[in-house]
Amino acid sequence: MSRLIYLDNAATTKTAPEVVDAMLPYFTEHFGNPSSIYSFAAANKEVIAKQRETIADALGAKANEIYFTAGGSESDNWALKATAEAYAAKGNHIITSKIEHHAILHTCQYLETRGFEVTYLDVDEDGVVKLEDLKAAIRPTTILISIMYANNEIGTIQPIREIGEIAKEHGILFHTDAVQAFGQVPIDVDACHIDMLSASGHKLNGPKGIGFLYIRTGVKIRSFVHGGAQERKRRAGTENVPGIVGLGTAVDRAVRTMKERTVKERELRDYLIKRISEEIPYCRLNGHPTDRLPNNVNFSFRFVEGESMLIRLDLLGICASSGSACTSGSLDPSHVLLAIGLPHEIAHGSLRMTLNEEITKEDIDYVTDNLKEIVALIRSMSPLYEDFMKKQAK
Amino acid sequence: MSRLIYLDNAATTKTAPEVVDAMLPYFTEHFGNPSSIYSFAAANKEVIAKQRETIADALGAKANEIYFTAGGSESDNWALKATAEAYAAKGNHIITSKIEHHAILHTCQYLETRGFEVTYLDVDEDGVVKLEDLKAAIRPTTILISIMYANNEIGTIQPIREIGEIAKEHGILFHTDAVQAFGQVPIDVDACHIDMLSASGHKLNGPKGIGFLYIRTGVKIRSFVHGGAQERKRRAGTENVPGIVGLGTAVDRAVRTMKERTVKERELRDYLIKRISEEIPYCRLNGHPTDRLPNNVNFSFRFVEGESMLIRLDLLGICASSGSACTSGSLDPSHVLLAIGLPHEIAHGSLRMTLNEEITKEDIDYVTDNLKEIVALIRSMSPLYEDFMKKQAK
Amino acid sequence: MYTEKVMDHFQHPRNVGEIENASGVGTVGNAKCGDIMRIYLDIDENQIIRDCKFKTFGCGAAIATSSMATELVKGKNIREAMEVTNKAVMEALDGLPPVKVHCSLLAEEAIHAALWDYAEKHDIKIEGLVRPKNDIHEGEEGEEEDY
Amino acid sequence: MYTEKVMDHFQHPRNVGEIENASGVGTVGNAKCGDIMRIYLDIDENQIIRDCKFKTFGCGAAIATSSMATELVKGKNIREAMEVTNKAVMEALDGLPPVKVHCSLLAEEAIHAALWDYAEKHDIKIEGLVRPKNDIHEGEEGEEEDY
Ligand SMILES: Cc1ncc(COP(=O)(O)O)c(C=O)c1O
Ligand SMILES: Cc1ncc(COP(=O)(O)O)c(C=O)c1O
Repeated sequence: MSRLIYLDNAATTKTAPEVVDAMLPYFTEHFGNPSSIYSFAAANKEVIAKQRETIADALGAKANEIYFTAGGSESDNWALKATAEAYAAKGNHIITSKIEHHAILHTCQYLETRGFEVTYLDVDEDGVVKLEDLKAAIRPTTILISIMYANNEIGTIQPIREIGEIAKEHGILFHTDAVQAFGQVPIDVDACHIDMLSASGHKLNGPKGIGFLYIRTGVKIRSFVHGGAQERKRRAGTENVPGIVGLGTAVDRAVRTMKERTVKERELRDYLIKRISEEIPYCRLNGHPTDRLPNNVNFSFRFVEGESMLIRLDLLGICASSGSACTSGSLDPSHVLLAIGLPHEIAHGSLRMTLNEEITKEDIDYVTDNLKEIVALIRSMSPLYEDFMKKQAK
Repeated sequence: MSRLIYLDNAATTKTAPEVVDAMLPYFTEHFGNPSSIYSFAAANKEVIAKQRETIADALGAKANEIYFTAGGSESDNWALKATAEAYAAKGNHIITSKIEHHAILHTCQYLETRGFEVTYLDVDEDGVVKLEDLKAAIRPTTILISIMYANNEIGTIQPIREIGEIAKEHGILFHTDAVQAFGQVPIDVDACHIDMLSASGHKLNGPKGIGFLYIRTGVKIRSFVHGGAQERKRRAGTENVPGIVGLGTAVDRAVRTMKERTVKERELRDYLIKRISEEIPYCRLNGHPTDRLPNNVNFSFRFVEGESMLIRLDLLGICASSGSACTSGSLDPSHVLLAIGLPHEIAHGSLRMTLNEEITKEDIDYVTDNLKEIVALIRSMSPLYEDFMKKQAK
Repeated sequence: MYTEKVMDHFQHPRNVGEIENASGVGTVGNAKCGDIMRIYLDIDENQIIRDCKFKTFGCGAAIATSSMATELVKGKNIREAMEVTNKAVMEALDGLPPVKVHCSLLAEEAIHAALWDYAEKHDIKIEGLVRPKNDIHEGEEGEEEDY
Repeated sequence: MYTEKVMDHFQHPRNVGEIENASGVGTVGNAKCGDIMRIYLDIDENQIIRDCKFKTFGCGAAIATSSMATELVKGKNIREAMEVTNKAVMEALDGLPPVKVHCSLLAEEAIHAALWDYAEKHDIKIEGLVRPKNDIHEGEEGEEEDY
């Protein structure tokens, strides 16, 4: 395979070469443990503090509100489990949505086995949480609202500011999983009344295995990983210095390039959406038409099963996904596509393509041209399509 | 500072250049998400499987018994919390020792707030758990014994096989924190009846932010991080591919070089111990004289406070520690030194030097020569020493 | 994740299509689960399967097992065709990933369903053959599965 | 973690030593906590501190604050010496890390203890001076702190 068109940037991204360069000295040269007293390690403590500031700046937060973790999943688990524990005396009710990432949903299900009650809000057909439903779900025992900033499959961006305001009005903590949104859209934790926010390095051209949880000053939250005194005693474990440096560098880069990058991505995204909508029959754009991540395209094609499509694209050097990468291997269709009202068999025929700054119009044309043929070919083999065409013919 | 003698390898190690080389392609080249379906990511799935085998081989375990984590602290938290949860119906009693790392101790204290009972075993003056005490502590409700393989401060190696046999006889799960031992001494999980074992990459010339938990087949254990289906649904989060490759490479290297490396380290360790014992008065070797990690030297110097010693050594380019790095910044003397019976003010005057394969006899001589002077200088300023000498003079 | 044989049959599926006025047609599977297979059989008066075609909505393994199953039954008599089990299909494909084994079962079922249809139409009994489960078509609704 | 001034006083501590037949000696701190300071004062008949020496068991900050405190009181009269607060010592050292602030308090206490000793011996009263807490020496036992 000569050509590679990587359209799965929501699954993970290439670590930017400048990020790797920034990390490298911290493996073999400045390898000291930042908690150590000698001057050899002092620079490591400083460099961590610097990354914390970079990240805080990107969110309108304070440096001491940023806690490094091993990634989005740990951040989500921490936010939910430790809040549940810390606020158990206040109540046992949590509100989330049906389209959250499994790191949220499975954690909520776990909490349900521990005596917590969870409301999973429906979303509308574009994948947007309904604010009236949210308000109606609030109880005196509600301690936490956790709604993702933007969805990883369909790219829909939630009305985060409005949700934050509702949470604030009711004195309820608000956590948002911003793993997909951070680095792609500007985020201001104060303006949106966000109390906690999860993010992951590898989704924004940073390294894998590193992420952070923003925790607003004043939020009582317990530790999730107990042990040493790192991260102001809230998250134990020798600091992943290269990872933290990589994350900070990636955040800096993402903020710096955001405007230019997303303008370009949005343009190509809309071009891809337009071409598919116009040229491939019986398809449906999933997710909100405009309030969506700048790089996200998600279509369902009737009478088409996702995996066949992915493999045929792969044979042409095109990397895309169907449902989320984390659940591939599973036979269930995506819970997100079901939540926006797609029937199962249409949910099975979904294709997510998530762009990056290296994608060109030429790539998009190559993808669309081939996709047209693939969809047609798969349909020609589909008994569902056969039945449908016969019905149409009558 | 021209010369750097790094004697804090128990705090963290230099990532071996060959480890970094092995990791590099997985940042910018093979950056795919291993859960993805396309061939571009298939190699990543395979490379992870390969590392899992390397690590399993090093322990006499099976590949599917190795679960990657973000490091030793997460492994320890996972082992204890998830076992406690899974076996709560059987009992609520856990046995550990007073000299465990904080990742175990603080997790146990957390579990105590959740209704579990924990016995913290005393150790003898060499830091060895007393098997009779262990047997006596077992109750019908005991679900877990967690004893570290080797101590991070004083280097004492526990009678792990005997402990494993006691656990097995009583049908109790046995977890060992092998963060310090793994890569330094040969470990066989079957011979020692180990059911769970924690390890961390950065302690054996691997990268920071990666570790693993060995979980014997058949052990019911819950997830600690809930979410995606990674690690056979037991530990969610996009796999840290470069980290895992780094860890596997480091383990391979550690196993390959173990014999030669530790023979050399043991020799220098004993030379260092001999010189200090003979040339510096009023000192005490902490930890077991022979059953200790090949690279660990730990001394207490009466009338001397640790930090002053460390700073003066630092000024000479010598990196060492006093107590463990994780707790430096704290004013309390090491709980390990107190547990082996040292009075507080002597515990304050402890110095840990942990060698690596790059240390030479010349380095050891340089360190000892300087240490002699430093201890003498500090004592000349110490009111405790003044009082002591006056008493002696009488 | 797939063997070369599976990839070959996926990329170049044999016997795709319909047979008009087929002797027997069977459709099995469940759009909800993401796999539907339809097998057409053209069976001559000696109960030999003269031709066999398929249409499949499903993943790579579903397509490959359909293709291989049609290859395996073509030219066989109906008794021999009954012996084309899911195991036989899997073996012929050099194996399938564990999560895809159900696709080979579906292929076996699809052949059985087509044979059943043939048997019903011709009012004969084929030993060992049982009534196939109801086919499920597009548009049918079901509850969401647990995850 | 330490300022240049702290490092300077740590590396080159001023006034280390003892004063024989000192006018006042004060020892404060607690070996359990890892810091003990002893201050010797030589005070002339005009209540001027002619000389001042210290011995300290403790961390870098403990040594540096002792050294700076002796520098600050030397040459002052006892009333002025009372104004050498922990804040004054910290400022003179360009600051201390938060976990080390207690060392500067200890230095202040040590001076006060030595002044108290002087006042007791000479049966005078120094305004604002209170009895120092008991000194604690090596060998004393205490409970383990919570961590
Ligand atoms: C014995 C022991 N257990 C656990 C840990 C924690 O490992 P990590 O810092 O990699 O989380 C350490 C090191 O800090 C250790 O020495
Ligand atoms: C919305 C969302 N939340 C959480 C995660 C989990 O992040 P990680 O895989 O880095 O743990 C992901 C990505 O997998 C995601 O897209």
